[in-house]
Amino acid sequence: MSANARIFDGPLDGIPAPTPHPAVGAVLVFEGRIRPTEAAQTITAIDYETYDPMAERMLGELARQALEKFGLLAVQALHSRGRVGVGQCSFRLWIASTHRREGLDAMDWFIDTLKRDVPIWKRPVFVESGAGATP
Amino acid sequence: MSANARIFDGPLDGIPAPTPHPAVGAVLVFEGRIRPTEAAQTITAIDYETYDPMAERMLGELARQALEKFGLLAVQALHSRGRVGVGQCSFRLWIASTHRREGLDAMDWFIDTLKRDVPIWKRPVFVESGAGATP
Amino acid sequence: MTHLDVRLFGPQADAVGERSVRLTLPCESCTCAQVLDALRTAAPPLAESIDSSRLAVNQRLADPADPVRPTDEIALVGMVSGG
Amino acid sequence: MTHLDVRLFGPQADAVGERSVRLTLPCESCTCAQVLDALRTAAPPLAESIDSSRLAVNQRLADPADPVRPTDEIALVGMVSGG
Repeated sequence: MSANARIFDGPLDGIPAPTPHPAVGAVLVFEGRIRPTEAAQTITAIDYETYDPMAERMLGELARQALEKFGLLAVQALHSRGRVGVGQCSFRLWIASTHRREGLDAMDWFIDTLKRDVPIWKRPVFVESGAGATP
Repeated sequence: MSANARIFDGPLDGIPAPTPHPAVGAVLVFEGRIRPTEAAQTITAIDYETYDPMAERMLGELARQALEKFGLLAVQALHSRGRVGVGQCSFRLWIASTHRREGLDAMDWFIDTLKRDVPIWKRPVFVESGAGATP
Repeated sequence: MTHLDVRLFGPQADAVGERSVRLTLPCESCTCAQVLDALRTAAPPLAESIDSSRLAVNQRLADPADPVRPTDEIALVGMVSGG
Repeated sequence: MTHLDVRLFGPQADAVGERSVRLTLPCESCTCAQVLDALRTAAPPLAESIDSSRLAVNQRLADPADPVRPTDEIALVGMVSGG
């Protein structure tokens, strides 16, 4: 059983997923990605601000709590710091469990808790209207 | 919005995941993998029998129903036919949605329905006790 | 009298020891419910699982009242275990 | 009298226009609740969000009754939006 968490500068795309242990019957992955609108306005990216090292430490604590609370086999949580462009991945939660049910429940719990407690903030980067059009 | 389903001969490991459209805010992946025991007995693999082409067609229908019922952006369902070894992947469900909630609900519904209705059967391959030990 | 074959799969095929069962039904226009009843009698090893099984007619899940013709492809779908 | 700094992040830092706020509290041994009250008065732009915010003391989420010392690292954790 292992739980780990990391905060990376920039998008998470391309970071390989863990290789599950053979005893794992179910692997669940959630990826949060940057959508092109925020509150109905077009954006080009999100800048993530993290309170370091608290944010990474809390992600790790949540991963360990999820492992224990839901009886999982392994959890990995990754989050971006800094700029992540539209269509790129800013959060990835990887859960290995014996069966599906506990993995889905753990995923729900982890993301709810992350969104409530972990000191990470996003700031949308809006399209600059007319920027570059002035001489 | 797209829904697709395929049945492959053998394990699904190595089959690349779809590239999500930029409007996708959440990607959820479920992988079912072969565990080393079945009803407390050691196994080396599972042989999957499928009723063709009904099994693949039904997977595709479930993918389309999930898309509509949960308002998803894309669904891909893959299942193995034939032998899949311990530690290998026999089922993968890939869901792209605007938000997390509908993706998790769809995943739950899809797997429940698959396990109830889709004509796929597994047959565990047990370790042959003493095979090769007799002269 | 109607003669038809019902295909079996997975543990139900293993239990019967056959990949299909040939049935002779007294009806002329038969329903899925009648086929399942005849199958229960013709293949006692299916007794435990047949109540939670359905027929597929021409590769589509059918309801008990749905009609079956001798030319249809009929399969018993039960004890499925995909995923 | 206790002097301490509270770090701000994200939209709360934007609202105040500062990365930290210096507070002067009448208490000698102060609690998180007292710090939050003083912050509410010192930084009116936080009025709407402070009730759903917590303090982190030395990088750990603290409860209202927890003590705060001037040497502690204190941060306002509110309006988080990770994930």
